[in-house]
Amino acid sequence: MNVKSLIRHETLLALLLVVVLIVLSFQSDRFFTVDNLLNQGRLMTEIGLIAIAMTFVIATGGIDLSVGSILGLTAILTGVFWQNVGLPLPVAATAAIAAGTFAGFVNGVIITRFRVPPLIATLATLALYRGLAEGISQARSVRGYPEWFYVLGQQDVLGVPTQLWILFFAAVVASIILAYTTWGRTVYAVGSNEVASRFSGLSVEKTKLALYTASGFAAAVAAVIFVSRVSTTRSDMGTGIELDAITAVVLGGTSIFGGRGTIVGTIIGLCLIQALKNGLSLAGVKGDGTIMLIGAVLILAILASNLFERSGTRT
Amino acid sequence: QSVWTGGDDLPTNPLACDATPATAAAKPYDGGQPTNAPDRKGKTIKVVDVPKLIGIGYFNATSKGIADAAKEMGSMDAKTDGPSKANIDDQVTLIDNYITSGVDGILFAANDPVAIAPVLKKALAAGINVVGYDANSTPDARQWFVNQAEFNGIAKAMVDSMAAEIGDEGAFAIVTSTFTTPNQARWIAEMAAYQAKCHPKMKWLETVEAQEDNILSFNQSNTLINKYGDELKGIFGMTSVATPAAADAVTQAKKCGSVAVVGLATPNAMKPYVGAGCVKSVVLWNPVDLGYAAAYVLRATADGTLASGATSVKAGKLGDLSVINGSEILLGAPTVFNKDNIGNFDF
Amino acid sequence: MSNPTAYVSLTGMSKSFGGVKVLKEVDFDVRPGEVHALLGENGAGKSTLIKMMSGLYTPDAGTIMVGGKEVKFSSTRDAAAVGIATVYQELLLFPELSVAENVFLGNYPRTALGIIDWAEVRRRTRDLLDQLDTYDLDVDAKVLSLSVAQRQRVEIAKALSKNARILIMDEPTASLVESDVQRLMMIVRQLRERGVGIVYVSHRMSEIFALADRVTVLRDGAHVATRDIGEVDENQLVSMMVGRSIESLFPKADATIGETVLRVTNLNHGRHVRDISFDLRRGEILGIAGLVGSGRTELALTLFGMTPATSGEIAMDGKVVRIGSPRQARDLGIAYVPEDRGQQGLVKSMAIRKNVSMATIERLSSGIFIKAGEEAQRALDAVKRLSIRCRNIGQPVGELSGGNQQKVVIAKWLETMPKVLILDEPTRGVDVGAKAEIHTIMGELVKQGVAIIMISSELPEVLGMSDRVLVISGGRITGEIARAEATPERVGAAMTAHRTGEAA
Amino acid sequence: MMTTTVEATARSRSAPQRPGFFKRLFAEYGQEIVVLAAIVVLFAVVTMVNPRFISANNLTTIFSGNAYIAVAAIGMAMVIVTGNIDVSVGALIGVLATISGTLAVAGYPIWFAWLAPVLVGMAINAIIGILVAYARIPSIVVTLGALSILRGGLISVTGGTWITDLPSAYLIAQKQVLGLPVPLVFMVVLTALAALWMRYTAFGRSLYAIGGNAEAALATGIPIARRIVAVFVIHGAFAGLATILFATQLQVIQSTVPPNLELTVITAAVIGGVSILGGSGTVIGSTLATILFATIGSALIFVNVSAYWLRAVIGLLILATVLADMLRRRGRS
Ligand SMILES: Nc1ncnc2c1ncn2[C@@H]1O[C@H](COP(=O)(O)OP(=O)(O)OP(=O)(O)O)[C@@H](O)[C@H]1O
Ligand SMILES: Nc1ncnc2c1ncn2[C@@H]1O[C@H](COP(=O)(O)OP(=O)(O)OP(=O)(O)O)[C@@H](O)[C@H]1O
Ligand SMILES: [Mg+2]
Ligand SMILES: [Mg+2]
Repeated sequence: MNVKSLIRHETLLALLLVVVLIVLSFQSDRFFTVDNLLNQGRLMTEIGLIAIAMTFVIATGGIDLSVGSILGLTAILTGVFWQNVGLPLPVAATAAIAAGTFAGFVNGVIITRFRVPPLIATLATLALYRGLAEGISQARSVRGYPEWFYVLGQQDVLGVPTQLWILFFAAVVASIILAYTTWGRTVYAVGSNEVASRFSGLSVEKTKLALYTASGFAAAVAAVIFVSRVSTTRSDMGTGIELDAITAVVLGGTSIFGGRGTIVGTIIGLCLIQALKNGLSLAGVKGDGTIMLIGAVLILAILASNLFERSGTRT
Repeated sequence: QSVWTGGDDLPTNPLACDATPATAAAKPYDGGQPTNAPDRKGKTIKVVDVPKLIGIGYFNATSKGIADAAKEMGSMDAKTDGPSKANIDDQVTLIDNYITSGVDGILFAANDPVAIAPVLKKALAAGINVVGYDANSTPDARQWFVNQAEFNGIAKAMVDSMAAEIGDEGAFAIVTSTFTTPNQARWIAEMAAYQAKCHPKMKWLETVEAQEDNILSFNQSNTLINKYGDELKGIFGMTSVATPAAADAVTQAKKCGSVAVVGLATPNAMKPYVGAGCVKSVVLWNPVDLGYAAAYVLRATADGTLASGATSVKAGKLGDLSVINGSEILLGAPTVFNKDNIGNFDF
Repeated sequence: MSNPTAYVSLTGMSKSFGGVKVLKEVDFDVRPGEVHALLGENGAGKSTLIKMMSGLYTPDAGTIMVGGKEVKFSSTRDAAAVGIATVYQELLLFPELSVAENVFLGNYPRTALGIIDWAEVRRRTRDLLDQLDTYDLDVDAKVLSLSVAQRQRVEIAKALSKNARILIMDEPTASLVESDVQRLMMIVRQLRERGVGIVYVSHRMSEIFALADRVTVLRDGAHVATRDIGEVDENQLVSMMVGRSIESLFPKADATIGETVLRVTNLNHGRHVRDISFDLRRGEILGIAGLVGSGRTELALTLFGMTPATSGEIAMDGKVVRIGSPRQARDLGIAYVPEDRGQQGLVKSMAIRKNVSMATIERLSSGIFIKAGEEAQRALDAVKRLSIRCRNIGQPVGELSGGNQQKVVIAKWLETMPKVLILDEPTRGVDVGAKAEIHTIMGELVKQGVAIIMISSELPEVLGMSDRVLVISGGRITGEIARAEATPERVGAAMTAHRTGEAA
Repeated sequence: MMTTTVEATARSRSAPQRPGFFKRLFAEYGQEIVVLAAIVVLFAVVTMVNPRFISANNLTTIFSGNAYIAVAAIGMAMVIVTGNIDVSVGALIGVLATISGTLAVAGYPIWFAWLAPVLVGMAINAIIGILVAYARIPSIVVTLGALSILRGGLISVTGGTWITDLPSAYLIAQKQVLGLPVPLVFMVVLTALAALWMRYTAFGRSLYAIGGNAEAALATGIPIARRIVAVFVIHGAFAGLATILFATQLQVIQSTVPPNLELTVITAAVIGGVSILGGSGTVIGSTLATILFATIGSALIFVNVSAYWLRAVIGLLILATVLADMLRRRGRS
């Protein structure tokens, strides 16, 4: 029943995506073009990377609200390490990613060692990390990166935006991990029944620690891509991105209570949101109308799959 | 108080203490050029206006100006669409979508001068005419920028008004949106430089952040009043959100007359305070005019009548506007709203 | 078969879950002042029937008559309104709320102003608990800090608080030790005297014969028979329930007892594990008896690394080891089948296959990838070996009956090929048939040389299965009794033995 | 020695002594006491640095200027107690403020302009509650959706035009009763009423039951779905009351969604001790937490913390409160 209903939600969502794509391409002939679609991939990479890690986190029954702040902190550190400390840019970016990953690790420690519920812990670090970004940057932007750095965020590899390759690679690796490895199994088990998982000798704490660290890492990588895409660093980068990522994840069928969810679902959810944003804009709908529609789609999609699931178990 | 850098490390350039106008060194054109732009001369063009954010009075006014100009010209099909938060990412995404949808011209007010540059360059590469207003991008990412008033000019007007109200030895504090907001940051930097140069005995107490949140601005202003007591003589509001909130704080603290409020704001929001006499004057260019001018500049750019080397441009009822700094068009002097004229404006 | 003297009578009750019919046109009734026992294997549908009687489930078909009038319950409130109160099998309490509040939640005494009269709530709770001889339970304690037996007491107090005319008790004794069972039976008799009709579900035959006036047997969701207790004997009931007769409930196999695998010396953890020392040998079943709260589970948890020992020594195969986590315990060959199957033993929403492989998932992997084929094969083998009744190995464990769920937990731990298997209440809430099967499995395991520690609150089980009995009281060992000398009297005496040598 | 042992044994057979008043107080209101202590310490320390901190004006700013957050957090705390959450409350307040202000300017009776946000808040949240309770969509999903819809809707309807020329009778948050600012009175009275209601009515208690163990609540006969709709409706009413304070604090209303208000409100509720897993916590805690944040914000300005580092320090203090609470809980168990 469980597996079947999972497939059902994703199928439903994929169908919806197809319908949306068809409808939108009738609305504007510039929508369904390779260029436009690839370009959308470029725009959704940062949220995508974060949403992939968030899928794991939510599947364990947790949540990470601090990702936007980690993104901002990493972006600032990239700039500061490079310009103020004088490190070569690749080293600076790596060091910043390490710092962002560490921020995720700190979340994990607060959650696993001190047993603070994830929502509260990351609500607190959401404020803390953003504050650190602001304090470290002293509200200054860092600009003027060397041209080669923009390969990551603004250029193509084999005709496809560079960062889209990264997103694609991350999605494939993540879905394999979640579906076929002991680690993925542990994620679902912890999300379904943490106590029983502990009693079965699964390393619950280590897994969670690793997940929050990974979430920090994903946000940090997204930060560097973001900096490269927009050519500058600001301490307010990534504000509110956590809600966008969570929206994609829950739209993709991951249960907010843990225990179920897939990467495929998340990616479809992400594509659906991006297609709506882009397609509606091309069709002449303004931004405020678009966000209203996305809100409605989120509620209706989950409602529809709830109804399907319930009618399914009755027969 | 830490040194203000204005969010970037650009040098400040305070004006002379008296009314001597700045001698602008002539600069060659440094804007960008659209690639293979079709000949749009005289044709109706489709234009999108992407302000920093929608849903605030200020950008409603610029949007109105653009719409007015478009109607007047009859050959511009203009629409405003912007992010609901002053967020670089959403703004970039929106512009990107409009490039794809195939507009002829883009008007923008940048949330970040550098972050917006790649997507604007992309627009230029797609043959789209790009003109900025209110908040600039790097020059090569757009063709022209309509400058409402130079940073140092605003700084001078603000500091001089404050000095006139609280005297040359008064102490003041500033309420701004965030330290990273580019325009506000530069204004504050220029104000610091100008004050140090021309009113060295004024005392700069501190600067606080209040987002774009009017209740927070109100609370922050109150906290400043409470903290400094009688020492505080004036508050600068750096945004159209902060200034009315600061005025309200002063009103409710019954400090009208003993704490001056000087700031940038739209007249509608300030009417109650100016009317009650708690705020003497509000400095702001007319944002309707700003949008109006921007639309005319874009039209001229598309027609090819405004090109590299021009020294002025015709902007409908505003007359001739002059080119400064290579690729900027100066709107003119800021408007000062006071008890007598504030009723005449509606934005 | 509506009986004129019945207060509640159900006719033709049917219920399906997800297309599976779990109750088929069952008739049932309760009279005032009788104890009506409801019997059946795990999954026979007893709890389902009860939940319809108490308004928690809506029947698909069938009628409910109360006092001769047909009623429809749309919530438990409706059932409570006609005097039906229920103590559910899964104790349904609010962990964050106090005892008093749990008892009166939903029908608080109010003051004239209509607000809750907390003083009255506390006073009446105190009275109810005192009626249940539960003087030591603080009415202000949060339920989450209580033991299972204490929670049970709270549930009964809650039912009593409603002045029920019909009291339904779904396996109330499953987690009680003998002395508590006796106390509960006394309470049940008192209530019967007062004219309350009682529906009593239990898998323990002794209680049925001691209490019941009538019995109804269900099998596979169908009504088999309703008899007066005098008309039937134990063997008849068992064969009505399982459709066959069971030869022996305690098939104690002769296993050769080998060398020592586990040696525990002066083990301590907190207040509940004090100075514990014992040896465990291959092929041996070591029974552990004790009162509720005596610290048996705590001892198991300490051995299993859940609450690592603060002092003392554990040696496996002669080597001193440190066990700091269940993982380490598992790797050393210690397995633990916990007492709370639903919370600690199983991931109910997951398939049988995944539950069976849960403790051995690393071993079932090449690199990091799970070998799905091998996993399925092993699960199939386990299902066959332990005769777990299920549709297929992809079925979520939560859908199985209690006994079969228990077998899945055992299967999970057998996968680790443990040297020492700790079973904590292995047959709690398990029907006679499955109980015998689990005991048989234990017999086979010791034959293969596994050493078993069995914690049980059922004295007959302890005496029937153990080679040696260790009695614990107040966290200390108060008796070690060989099988030959283990009598109910000796074990019972040790269970209540005063802690020796304890200074104030 | 001997006698005390005997006495102790004897007592353990009879009813246990009720623990002392303070012990019970601490057991029941531990987190609230931690937060209150933090407020007191902050006040003491900052007043030593700058005595103006404790001036009547500054107290008004701290308590009164943030009262609307506390009022909104009361409803949020109730929602969280039932195990749900609402991330759309900021957007809702934005919408309600616009409605209220528009009515006031349009010349409707003042009482109607005050009542309208309460009613509309209840209506909107009734829909949310129905989707959560009857359609079984997790509350975070429904309210994420509602957040988008309300925010987008507000902008497309108002275009962000500010509301000015508010009649002065409407501006209730600027008035005083018995010499106390109205927002302060609102905050205290509503917190007290809500706290009593949560503790002394069957309805209030049932919210804890639902959050603590929904299955058991069902078995106890608590109509869970109806209660959840009701709690969202009540939360809507509190959002409406918060709106009154929010909209009448200044002479203009900004018709946009106040930035990050939902996070502020949720943080106040959870730091005040409402377990995010549902089932415990009080509205006294959420109000105290709001005051704590307001105190921190003001205090950092008074002690001249570098404005750049202000948010980092706030984050650190929030984290410290959270960790202190966790350590306290662990120390207890
Ligand atoms: N909510 C449910 N969803 C699906 N199946 C269920 C549900 N509740 C019970 N069942 C199934 O209905 C059957 C009867 O269950 P029930 O709990 O009534 O058995 P029981 O006689 O009480 O067993 P036990 O002695 O183990 O308590 C079982 O096969 C069980 O798996
Ligand atoms: N008075 C009490 N207050 C709080 N917790 C108690 C009290 N008495 C016992 N406990 C808790 O109960 C548990 C010990 O009882 P438990 O019933 O598990 O012991 P046991 O000997 O394993 O008995 P059984 O296996 O029959 O449950 C521990 O978790 C302990 O914390
Ligand atoms: Mg049952
Ligand atoms: Mg036990």
